[in-house]
Amino acid sequence: MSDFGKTISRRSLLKTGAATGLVLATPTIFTSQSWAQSAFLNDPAKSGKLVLGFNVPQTGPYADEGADELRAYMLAVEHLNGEGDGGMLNTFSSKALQGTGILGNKVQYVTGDTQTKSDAARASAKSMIEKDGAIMITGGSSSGVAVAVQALCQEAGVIFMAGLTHSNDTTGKDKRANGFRHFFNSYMSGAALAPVLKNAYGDDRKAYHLTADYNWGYTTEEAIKSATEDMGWETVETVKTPLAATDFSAYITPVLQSDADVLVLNHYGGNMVNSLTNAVQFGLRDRIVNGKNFEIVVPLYSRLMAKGAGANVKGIFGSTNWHWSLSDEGSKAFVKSFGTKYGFPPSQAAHTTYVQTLLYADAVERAKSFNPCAVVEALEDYEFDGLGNGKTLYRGADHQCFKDVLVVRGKENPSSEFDLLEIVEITPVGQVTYDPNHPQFAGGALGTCNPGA
Amino acid sequence: MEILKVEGVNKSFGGLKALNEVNLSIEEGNVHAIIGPNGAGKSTLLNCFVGKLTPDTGSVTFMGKNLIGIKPHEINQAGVSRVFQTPEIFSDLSILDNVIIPTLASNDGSFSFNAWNGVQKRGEILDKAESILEDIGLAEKKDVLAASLSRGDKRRLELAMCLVQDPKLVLLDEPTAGMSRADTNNTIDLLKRIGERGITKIVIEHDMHVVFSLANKVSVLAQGTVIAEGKPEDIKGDPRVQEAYLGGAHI
Amino acid sequence: MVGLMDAIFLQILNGLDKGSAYALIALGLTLIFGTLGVVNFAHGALFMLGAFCAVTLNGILSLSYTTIDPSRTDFLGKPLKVQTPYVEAWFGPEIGATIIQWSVPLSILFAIPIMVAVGLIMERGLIKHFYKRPHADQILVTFGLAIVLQEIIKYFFGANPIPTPAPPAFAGSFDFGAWLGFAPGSIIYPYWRLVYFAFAIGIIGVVFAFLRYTTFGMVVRAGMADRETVGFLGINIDRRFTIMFAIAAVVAGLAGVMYAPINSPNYHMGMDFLVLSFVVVVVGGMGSLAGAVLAGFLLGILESFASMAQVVALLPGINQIIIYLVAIIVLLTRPRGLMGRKGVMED
Amino acid sequence: MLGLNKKDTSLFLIVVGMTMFAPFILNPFPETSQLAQFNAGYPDLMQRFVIFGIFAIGFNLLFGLTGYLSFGHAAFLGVGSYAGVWMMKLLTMDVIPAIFMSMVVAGLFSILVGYVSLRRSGIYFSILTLAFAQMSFSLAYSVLTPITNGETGLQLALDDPRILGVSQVDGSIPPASIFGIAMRDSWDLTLGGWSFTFNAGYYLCAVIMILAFYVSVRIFRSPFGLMLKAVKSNQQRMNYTGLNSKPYTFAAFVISGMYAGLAGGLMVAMDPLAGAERMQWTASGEVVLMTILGGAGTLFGPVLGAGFIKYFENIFSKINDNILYQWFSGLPESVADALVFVIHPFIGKGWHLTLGIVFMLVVIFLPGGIMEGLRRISAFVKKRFSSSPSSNGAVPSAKAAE
Repeated sequence: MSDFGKTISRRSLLKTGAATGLVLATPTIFTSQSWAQSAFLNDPAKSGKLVLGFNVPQTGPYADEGADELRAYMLAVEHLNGEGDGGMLNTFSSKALQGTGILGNKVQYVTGDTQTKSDAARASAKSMIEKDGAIMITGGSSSGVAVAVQALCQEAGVIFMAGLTHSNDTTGKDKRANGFRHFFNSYMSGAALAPVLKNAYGDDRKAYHLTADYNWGYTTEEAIKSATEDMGWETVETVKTPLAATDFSAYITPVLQSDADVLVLNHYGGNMVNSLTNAVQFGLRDRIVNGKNFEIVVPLYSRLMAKGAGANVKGIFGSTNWHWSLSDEGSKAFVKSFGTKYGFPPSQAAHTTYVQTLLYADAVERAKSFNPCAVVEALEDYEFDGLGNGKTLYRGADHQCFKDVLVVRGKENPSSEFDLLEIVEITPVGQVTYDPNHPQFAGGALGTCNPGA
Repeated sequence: MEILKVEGVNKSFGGLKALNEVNLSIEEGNVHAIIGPNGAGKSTLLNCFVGKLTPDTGSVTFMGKNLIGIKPHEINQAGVSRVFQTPEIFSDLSILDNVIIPTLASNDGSFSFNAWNGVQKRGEILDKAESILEDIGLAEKKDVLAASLSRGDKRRLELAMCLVQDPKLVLLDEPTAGMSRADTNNTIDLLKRIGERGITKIVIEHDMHVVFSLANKVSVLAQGTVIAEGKPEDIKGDPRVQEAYLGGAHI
Repeated sequence: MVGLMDAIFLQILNGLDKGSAYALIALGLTLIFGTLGVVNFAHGALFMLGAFCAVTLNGILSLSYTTIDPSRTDFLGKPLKVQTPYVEAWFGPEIGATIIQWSVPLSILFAIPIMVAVGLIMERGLIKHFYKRPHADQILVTFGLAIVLQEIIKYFFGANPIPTPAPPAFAGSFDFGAWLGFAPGSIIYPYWRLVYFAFAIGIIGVVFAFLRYTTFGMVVRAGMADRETVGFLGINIDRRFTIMFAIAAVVAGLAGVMYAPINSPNYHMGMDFLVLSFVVVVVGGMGSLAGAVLAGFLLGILESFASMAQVVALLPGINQIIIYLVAIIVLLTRPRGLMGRKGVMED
Repeated sequence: MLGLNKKDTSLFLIVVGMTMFAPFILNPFPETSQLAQFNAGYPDLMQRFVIFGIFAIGFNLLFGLTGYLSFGHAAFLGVGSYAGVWMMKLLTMDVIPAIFMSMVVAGLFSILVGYVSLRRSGIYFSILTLAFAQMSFSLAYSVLTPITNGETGLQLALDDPRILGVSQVDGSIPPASIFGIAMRDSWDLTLGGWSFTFNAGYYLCAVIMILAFYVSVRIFRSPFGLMLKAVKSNQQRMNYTGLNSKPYTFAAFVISGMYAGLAGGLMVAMDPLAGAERMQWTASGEVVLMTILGGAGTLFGPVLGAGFIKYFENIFSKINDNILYQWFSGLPESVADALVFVIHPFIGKGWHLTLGIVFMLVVIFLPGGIMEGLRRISAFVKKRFSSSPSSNGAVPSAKAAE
């Protein structure tokens, strides 16, 4: 705690200056939230309750992903409170968590709906912080929301553990000291995919990109383009498609007329389902261009979305953060407790949110404090294992996790409705690590942690 | 003195010639009736006076001012008010508001941004509006919604809305259409009383009883042309008028 | 490498296809508006319900019994439960599989009674009470209904798209290039999309013929023009209008059924189409059936052209706004849309 | 008082009282009780109540008075928000320039949109405004990303210039403030089991809403307001009465656009991020729903409608099964399970469903919205408890509609 004393007292002084006049004029029953003795916002020791805020899309197109995230959160809360089979607590390299809550406090939670809109997500997060006294916010299923809520948590002074967010910006130009991302990112997708694509399709390919016209699309296109160009591919054309597009035929047909022999779909969610379905409908996969089979690549795969595209995903390469068929002990333990509780295997969104919750709890235990600044320090440059992606580093410079990345392919003969993707390669962490000042992540600064008081 | 002059007005709809070389001259202070069978072009002619329609050729001048191509609200500001065949009032406003609006229009012009001080602060406007309601006998109902009035009362209200503007010329489109005999007589009385104010009126009418009780000049329109003009008693006996009403018209 | 003409030809095909969906939804909207004078914000939901009729029939046909295969294991390491559809057990695996694969065309038969029922219940139960209410109230209540319908679908089917493929016979594409004597493979178009276009034309033709050549249709058209007069003739126009509502619901529903293989249905697909369809109806001219169809195809084609890389390079973002831009231009130059009548919905 | 008649004065005083004591009114349940879930007295939601109240008041000046149904009003709110954030990025974290700029920019944008859209009326007007708003949204989300930061929304950064302020304080972005009082500063009052929060930002918004409400009452009662009602009632008669309806509707459109801009400016003053979604047609639809739900054309109805929808969005969406089980913890398990099973579809992720049902019920049974409901209740109470039988029930009074 003493490490943070300086910041805190400095802050308190600033606040006091602004608030004194008013406080003096008010009866003594008023206590100023902003400068009470408590050194940080929503201290469980003060309020007597430990509340985590699970902020996921419950309405809108990503509602199913949000629902899976919520399931994972509830499982994590069970495990932290010592209920159930303990899941990944048993395989986690850190043994700080004992199934007795966090620092002896029973974990409680509140849930909210981000609607996959920045505004709604921030409103929901604010109500968790202001009304329910949440000490940590986590969740989300899109980068726009993650960046917006991360900035809010920084301003408010709580920790944000990002859910599914893949844009480089989350830990690039929009990084924040109070925010952490376990999920992988566009750059890593590119770095992991490129060698596999080279092996499978050769180094003399012409790629045509269709890119969702918003931030995540831009960073993914940039990442894939630069990774594939580095290994010798040529980028024939990059075309932006409107977010609201449902029918991609008008964007697919020009592909037929270019001399491209690979189509890269920088799309996610409903966009991905529709563009991939359309591309297959137009017979792209049956084409032979430049003497080679035409191929399609989907940089970011999600099993839930793959399901929506049905048989169209067969044989198509992509990358993913995690998959339930991984055979390490951590993954097996997680799949077992999730599958036993809910009857189907968890998605990658469920995995990352479960792990984030555990990582937060563990950091608090190790820091022996809920103070966000203490948590930040405990997480920065922390190395751990046993949570499903092998040895992992939470890099202090940008609060991004570095771990193995999976390259997957749509399975030809699925044995069940969950068995849609097969792991082609587990790309070792070394291959996807980049310098914090890499051009794709340039700009922005972490700033300093904010304990909110 | 001539207040309204219509010269050589033609108007066609598609192939149908609704007005054919209409010439008309309205003297100040007169009650001038325009009569004619159905489809003779009476309402079309009236619409050409108030800017609802633009004649294909010809001219309409009001007190020396051209009215063709002028917007309805400008024509009204020049001093022409109109009563419609089916009462056009502000049904979901109170009766008082219905008269305040035209009063304000003639006081403040076609647009004025008085968004701050309440109508209540405008004593002279309120007085004028209330006094006209007294005149037509609707003062007690002034806070009632206009939609709830009887058809006859609506028409009287519309008339009040025109008169409160102190117009120089009032156009009345079948002021007694669909009224009972008693209501018709009331309306005639009311119009006569207004007549005392010296406002020039053009009345379109079917009902000869009304025409002959009010008008001091009559023009007869048939198939888009003025076929006769003169004092009511002269018109009564004109064979061309008989012909138009009884035989010649395409019924 | 291939000429601009090919590209334009393809975009016209794309536009016709997209336009088919717009036209079918707009046609139903206009029928409802023209006959009942009701602004139906729940019309997109009817389209969505149609698509989910296909999903449901697919689900029913795929109803399965479970056997345990001890030789294989599921994700938890337990013996694998194998699902076998009943139809495959009853008719043999091959015929059974074929029946399931043909579920989308079969859904047409399944959807018609359902959409008729939905239409009748909606009109009798709700819409008829709103004939005399302001348009704003109609919008609000049908919007509320649309939300309720789509949330119910979401509750049962989830938020993710559900793949609903066309029969394998329609997989693959037609090679216009070879057919027209160009290079083979230069212009190809998926069979199912051609089917969709033909289907839309067929439905539009049937609706127009119905309105033009049957007594029922003539009365309805007369009612659209002047409801009171027809009422004076002693014809019970209300009942006919109820039937028209059901027909509009069926048109929207069938448009949805056939659309399911093109894009996997999801619960909010109705809302995605709703606003565009309204724009289509207004551009066509409120109350004009022919206008709605014309505007549907026109906007579909313009949207496709606007997505061409050459056009976007010239005017960045044009593909995002083309429909709205066209709507503004049309409304400013033709006050009542392309074929609208005077005095409809102007107050 | 203040140039208002007696009835308006008392309504105004009620509004002032409600907004000033909102922290108490909205937190009726003790912190520890199960019903605390329904408390809405936390700063963010209170701010939203009044901000969307302002938005709805402004929308009502256009729709409620003139009857012109704009389906693109959210665009003005969005444009105002962007302007506000840019002021905070470039100039200072003081909210006054941001709010001022929001109104100006939204006003200018509404002049442009209004000038074009008001050439048509009825549904054609609605579609024109919708088209403008959807174009703004689509472009802001994609090609205008350099100005709007697209999907993420425009937000502050540590390296913003802020020429009249500071870029950062100790590695943090300085908070939005007014005369040195930070918008997020709050003071708590604990009384027994109750806890009330007084937030600086809320009180700024509340004061501005009271002003906005006051201005709207003045407009309602002014000759200008009467002319706007005339536009809605009978535009033909209006024109033949010598009034040019165009500048009236245009002025109403711009005023209402500036109200939207004001709301947008306040939104970013409370929470400095402007997302493109606030310009989407659904956002425009939301303010339409608020106004109609509350009672279009009434003075205070739109504010109630705004509060109602925001309450649903923020309170109902946060109820989950876990909370339900806490409520029913006193009941036998099977009963609790059954209750949770029944309620489950309507809460949490089902809040849209509940909202949809409520819309339908209100429109079907209360055509005049919430205000109509209140009026019926008060009429019922009066009838029930007044000694003299009602004498004026039969005459529809024009004032009754307000």
